[in-house]
Amino acid sequence: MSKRTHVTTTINNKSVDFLCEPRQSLLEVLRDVLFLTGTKDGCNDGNCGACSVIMDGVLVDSCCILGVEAEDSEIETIEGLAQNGELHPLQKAFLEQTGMQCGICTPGFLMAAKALLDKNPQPDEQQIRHWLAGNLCRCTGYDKLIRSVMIASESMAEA
Amino acid sequence: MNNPEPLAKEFRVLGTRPIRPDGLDKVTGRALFSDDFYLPDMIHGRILRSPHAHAKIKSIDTSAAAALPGVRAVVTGADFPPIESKMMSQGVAGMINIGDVADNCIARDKVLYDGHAVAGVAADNPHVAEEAVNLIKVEYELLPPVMDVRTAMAADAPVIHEDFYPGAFILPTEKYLPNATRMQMGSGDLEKGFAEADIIVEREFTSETIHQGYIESHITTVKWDENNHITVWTATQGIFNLRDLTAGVLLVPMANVKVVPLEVGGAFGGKERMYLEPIAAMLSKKSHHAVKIALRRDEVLRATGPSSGTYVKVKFGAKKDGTLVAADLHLAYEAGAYAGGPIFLGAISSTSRYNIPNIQINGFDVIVNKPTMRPYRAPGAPQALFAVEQVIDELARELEMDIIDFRMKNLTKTGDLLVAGFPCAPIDTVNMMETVKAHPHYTAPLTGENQGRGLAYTMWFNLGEASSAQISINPDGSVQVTTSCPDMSGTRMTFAMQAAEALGIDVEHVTASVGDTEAVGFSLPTVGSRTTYATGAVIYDIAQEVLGEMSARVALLWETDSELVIVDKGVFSNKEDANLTMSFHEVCEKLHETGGPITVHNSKSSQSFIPGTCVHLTDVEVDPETGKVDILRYTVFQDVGKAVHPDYVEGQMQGAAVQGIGMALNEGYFYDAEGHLKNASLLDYRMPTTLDIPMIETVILESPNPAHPYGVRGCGEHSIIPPPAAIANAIHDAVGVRMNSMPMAPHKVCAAIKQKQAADA
Amino acid sequence: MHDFEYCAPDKLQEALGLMATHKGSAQLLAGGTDLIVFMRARSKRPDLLIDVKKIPELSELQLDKAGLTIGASVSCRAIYENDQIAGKYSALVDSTTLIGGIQIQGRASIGGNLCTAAPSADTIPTLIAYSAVANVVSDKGERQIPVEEFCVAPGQTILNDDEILVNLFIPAPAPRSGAMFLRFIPRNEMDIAVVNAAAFVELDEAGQNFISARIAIGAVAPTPLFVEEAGAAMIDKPVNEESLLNAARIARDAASPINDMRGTVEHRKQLVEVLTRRALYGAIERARGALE
Amino acid sequence: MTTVRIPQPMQVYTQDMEVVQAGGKNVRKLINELEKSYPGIKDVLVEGDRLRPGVAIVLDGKISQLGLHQPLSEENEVVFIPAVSGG
Repeated sequence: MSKRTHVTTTINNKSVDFLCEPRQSLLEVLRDVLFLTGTKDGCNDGNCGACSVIMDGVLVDSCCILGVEAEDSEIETIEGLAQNGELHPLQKAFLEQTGMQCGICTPGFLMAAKALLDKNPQPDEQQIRHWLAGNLCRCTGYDKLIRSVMIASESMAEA
Repeated sequence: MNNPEPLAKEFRVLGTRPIRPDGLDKVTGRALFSDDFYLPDMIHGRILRSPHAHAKIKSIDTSAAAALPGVRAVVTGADFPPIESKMMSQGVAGMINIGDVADNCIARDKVLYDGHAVAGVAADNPHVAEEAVNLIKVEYELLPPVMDVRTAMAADAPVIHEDFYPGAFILPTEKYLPNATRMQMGSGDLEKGFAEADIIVEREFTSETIHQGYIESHITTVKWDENNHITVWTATQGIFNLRDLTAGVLLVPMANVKVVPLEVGGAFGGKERMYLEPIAAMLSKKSHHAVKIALRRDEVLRATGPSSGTYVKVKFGAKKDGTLVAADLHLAYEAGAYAGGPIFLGAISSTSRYNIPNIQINGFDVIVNKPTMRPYRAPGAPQALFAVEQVIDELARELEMDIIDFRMKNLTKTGDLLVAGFPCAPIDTVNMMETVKAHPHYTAPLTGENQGRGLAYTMWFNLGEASSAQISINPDGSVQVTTSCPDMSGTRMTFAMQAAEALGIDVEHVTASVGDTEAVGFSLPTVGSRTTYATGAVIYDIAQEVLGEMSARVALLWETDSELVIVDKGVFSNKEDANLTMSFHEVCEKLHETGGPITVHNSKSSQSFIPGTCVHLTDVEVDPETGKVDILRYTVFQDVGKAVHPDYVEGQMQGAAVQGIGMALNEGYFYDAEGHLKNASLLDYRMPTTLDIPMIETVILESPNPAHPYGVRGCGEHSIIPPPAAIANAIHDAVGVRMNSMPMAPHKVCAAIKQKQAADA
Repeated sequence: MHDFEYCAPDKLQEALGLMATHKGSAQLLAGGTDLIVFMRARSKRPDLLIDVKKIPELSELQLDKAGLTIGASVSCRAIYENDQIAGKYSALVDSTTLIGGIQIQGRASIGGNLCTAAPSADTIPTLIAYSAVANVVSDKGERQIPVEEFCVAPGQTILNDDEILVNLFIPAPAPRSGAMFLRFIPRNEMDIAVVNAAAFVELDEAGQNFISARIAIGAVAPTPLFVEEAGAAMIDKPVNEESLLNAARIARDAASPINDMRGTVEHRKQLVEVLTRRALYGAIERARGALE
Repeated sequence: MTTVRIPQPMQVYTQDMEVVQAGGKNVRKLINELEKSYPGIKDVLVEGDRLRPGVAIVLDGKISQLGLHQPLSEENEVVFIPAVSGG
């Protein structure tokens, strides 16, 4: 086993450092080293979006990034979406609109949708569909899920 | 029998849309799925899989793997007890050949498909385990692969099993050919029927192997302790099913195996069977550590339980007035490596919605060198419907009849004898058809060139069978419901709602959870659209027992006979003294001074073969130059008896429809000539994305199911059945070609259009 | 995944030194969306990963009169979210917005897409249509390689073991020119191209005749294919159906596709013709837009 | 006598009769009675001391959980059908 590398980074506004092997992906580090298991492993090759996190403001698949690449970066995961006990409007909408069934893809969709609303607070249905095409859901048929994003964006506009 | 009467009672809780109890954990990332479970001493397992579709194992050399630093244990088939081929009963809802299950978990002398497990390694981390697995040397003697049902049924086909059990799932069966079992059913006189027909249509159809495509892989953590007790933490549809199979393959007492259910990240039939537990358990026994095995996505596609590719030939005869008089169906379904595929369900659902006086169904369960076929949401039904509903559409158009009028002329109604030999349980099928006909989508004009509209209709049967549940009440008026049916998409809430309805309290006061195999009695897995219906019926029954016991407590407090105590909507009152009342909550407060805790546990079997119907209506646009099909509009009509939680019911209708759309257009296994699966990734096993489908409109119909106290029917599977047929009919309406092969991928649509152009020219 | 070393130099010289000493056992890591997946699938097993994202020369994104310089590690999103670039190089937007999902576009680089050298790569036909040039250096010196010469076989480039792709240069498009990239996939996102095609056209002042045209197609040959003769046949020809159909036919004849899980020979040949024609229509529309 | 519906493929044993009558206080006895008039039929239905794997009994339209031990009365209608498993 190669020696572990020391990495210093910021996760959900907290400074974090960890040791990892170069071959461990950011996804593995989040889950197996830091036990932030909200980020899910769906396909491990960038085709389902279950491992979506936001890195330096950019939505990425954490399975296609090495843990060592996280040095000096700012990472947002599902665990940081609710702020001091208050659910994010997206989380509220997914709950109230049944925007999920089994829930395995939900954290990935929430982070992807969050990245979208950060960039474009008032997306139309087609823009939402385009942005979320990198996230697979096998339960919902996407209908209630996309409505949840629309409703979250409306509620954020009102607030 | 008559159509079901609408239930008189008004519902307080059923039909409302409370927020699911597990929702909060799922939107915050806290929910514990199978991969989220960790133990301090846990190490990681990986599996070596056959690169060949059909081969003898000549030798296995694991020395290099065992020598790799960080490796704690290595197992091969030789480490497992020999298990004889024996049928294990899981009740009416399934017989399992435990010998086949054992061989499928890890190959001994022969590998039967690309991906068949051959050896396992446990190491300190998954990377080391992966490297070690690749150091194992296996010598194979290649055998000719059999990759398609028609090849497998040829007289000169290579024999995959010298012997196999033909009666695993169907009566009466015969070992028909070296690789196939045949089942037959039907009634009337086929010759006479076709003689009466004014029009006869005969067509052939094929479909590829498909996968459930759940986003959560198969992941299990197993600890085999020093007392020969085995604990399994995993996501499964059936904790008892998994327990019994694990015990059966490892030859340990069932009571020594404990299965702890974790959140299920999608299953759709694919997680009702065991794959990893024996290997993980044996690695745990050898290494003295808990062992976690997480399958890679390519392993999930290559080596779990997909659903059958098929060859279907159907011949239908009708009179000028649209009356169906005869049907002859030949259904050949892949069983995969071991006998027992979904052929029977495909057969009974293929024509069940229509009365056909003279009918013969020949079904073939065909062994091929592919993974063992397992249930996928309405197992076997979409493939048969793809054929039959296209022929029905063709007959209606040939006879220049409205496609709904034609179907109504032949509609199966309550009490009609089904081809399986028993009468159709109460359901209002006429109202279904009239509702569709009256819906604006049915009459809306199409707006462009190369657009078309298609319809398909299905009747599917949900399972009932054994379920167990427990209700206990607390002194503060709160109530716990515990069941042993894993929650796949909200059944904890639908149980809580049924308990609250029955007890006459608010759903906020009920907590529902899924216990482990030591907490609650046996239930069949969460399969066959049975859970909200069958387990719900048990909850209703034990709620009545709880109220009976509470009435006795009230009688004690009032110093009267319990016969005089009546309870309605959570209020206990005295027949003889109108002023005497106690609320549910007040009775709970007296719990410990009137005889102690009240806990009722019970098990019950509910009736199976409850019919549920749905119609799908879709508009498509075809690009004639590329063969690309776009879904423009999609409406799902489904009769669910009583929608306990309408959001979840709509979710089932929409999710199932989109799985059906995926199967219709792009999903399918692609094997090369040697039997290697070439598209074992989510990139190339093309499931629908957000951009591939529109919003799915839903119309819920409720004709009550008399076999359930609240009229509930199963609703989880039905809507996956019609999409391929509905889309095929829409494609025909758009560009005039009949698609006879699933998936209806662009190159096939393109070829069909070219063929038509050539024929027209 | 196998065991390997990782480093992230911030100087091009340092990276060149490592490439020279490791002679083929080192791999450059940019977005990683291909490389990390290949390593996981055991098809690539380098001893050393050199992360190039900290090297200024490879992170450059520069638009000036002469043209556009795209550092080899610049992500797809950085390109299509730059309005100036998007306005000038619309076919580049077509390509970069089609690769993977948003998540992949946030990491994947054009340089990486070129170096992976997949026959189906979605940026390469566009680069060829735009006459892009690859700037390559080693510790022995530098050279410029036209993109159509960069890929030599599936997964193989013209680069030597010690060479690094620093950037791609796309000359400023002529006035009255336009380009479009189209891809056919069975789904509407997230697939590898069954066929793709890029077209660049330059029209005369009246917008009536072609001055020049370049057509490139993908997933129908061992490497992305520059169909020079298709474009050549359009020069001085009128902008009409016939010229387009003719060019599309030439492209179809140039294709030598295979049957695989993603498509059939028959279908792919048909798609080459359809996509080439449609891409040309789109390119002409855009060129005419540039006229006004 | 209990009414028994014979699935089409088994009608070879019952001279093509779709519906037959037989006595017996439970399914085991009923099948023994059937065997007397229609030799061979028992072997298709019974394996050792239980219903053959995959065989289920529908009693008056409802599936029985009691197998060979299912009590019967004169009014009952019995249908033999295949066992199933769902998704």
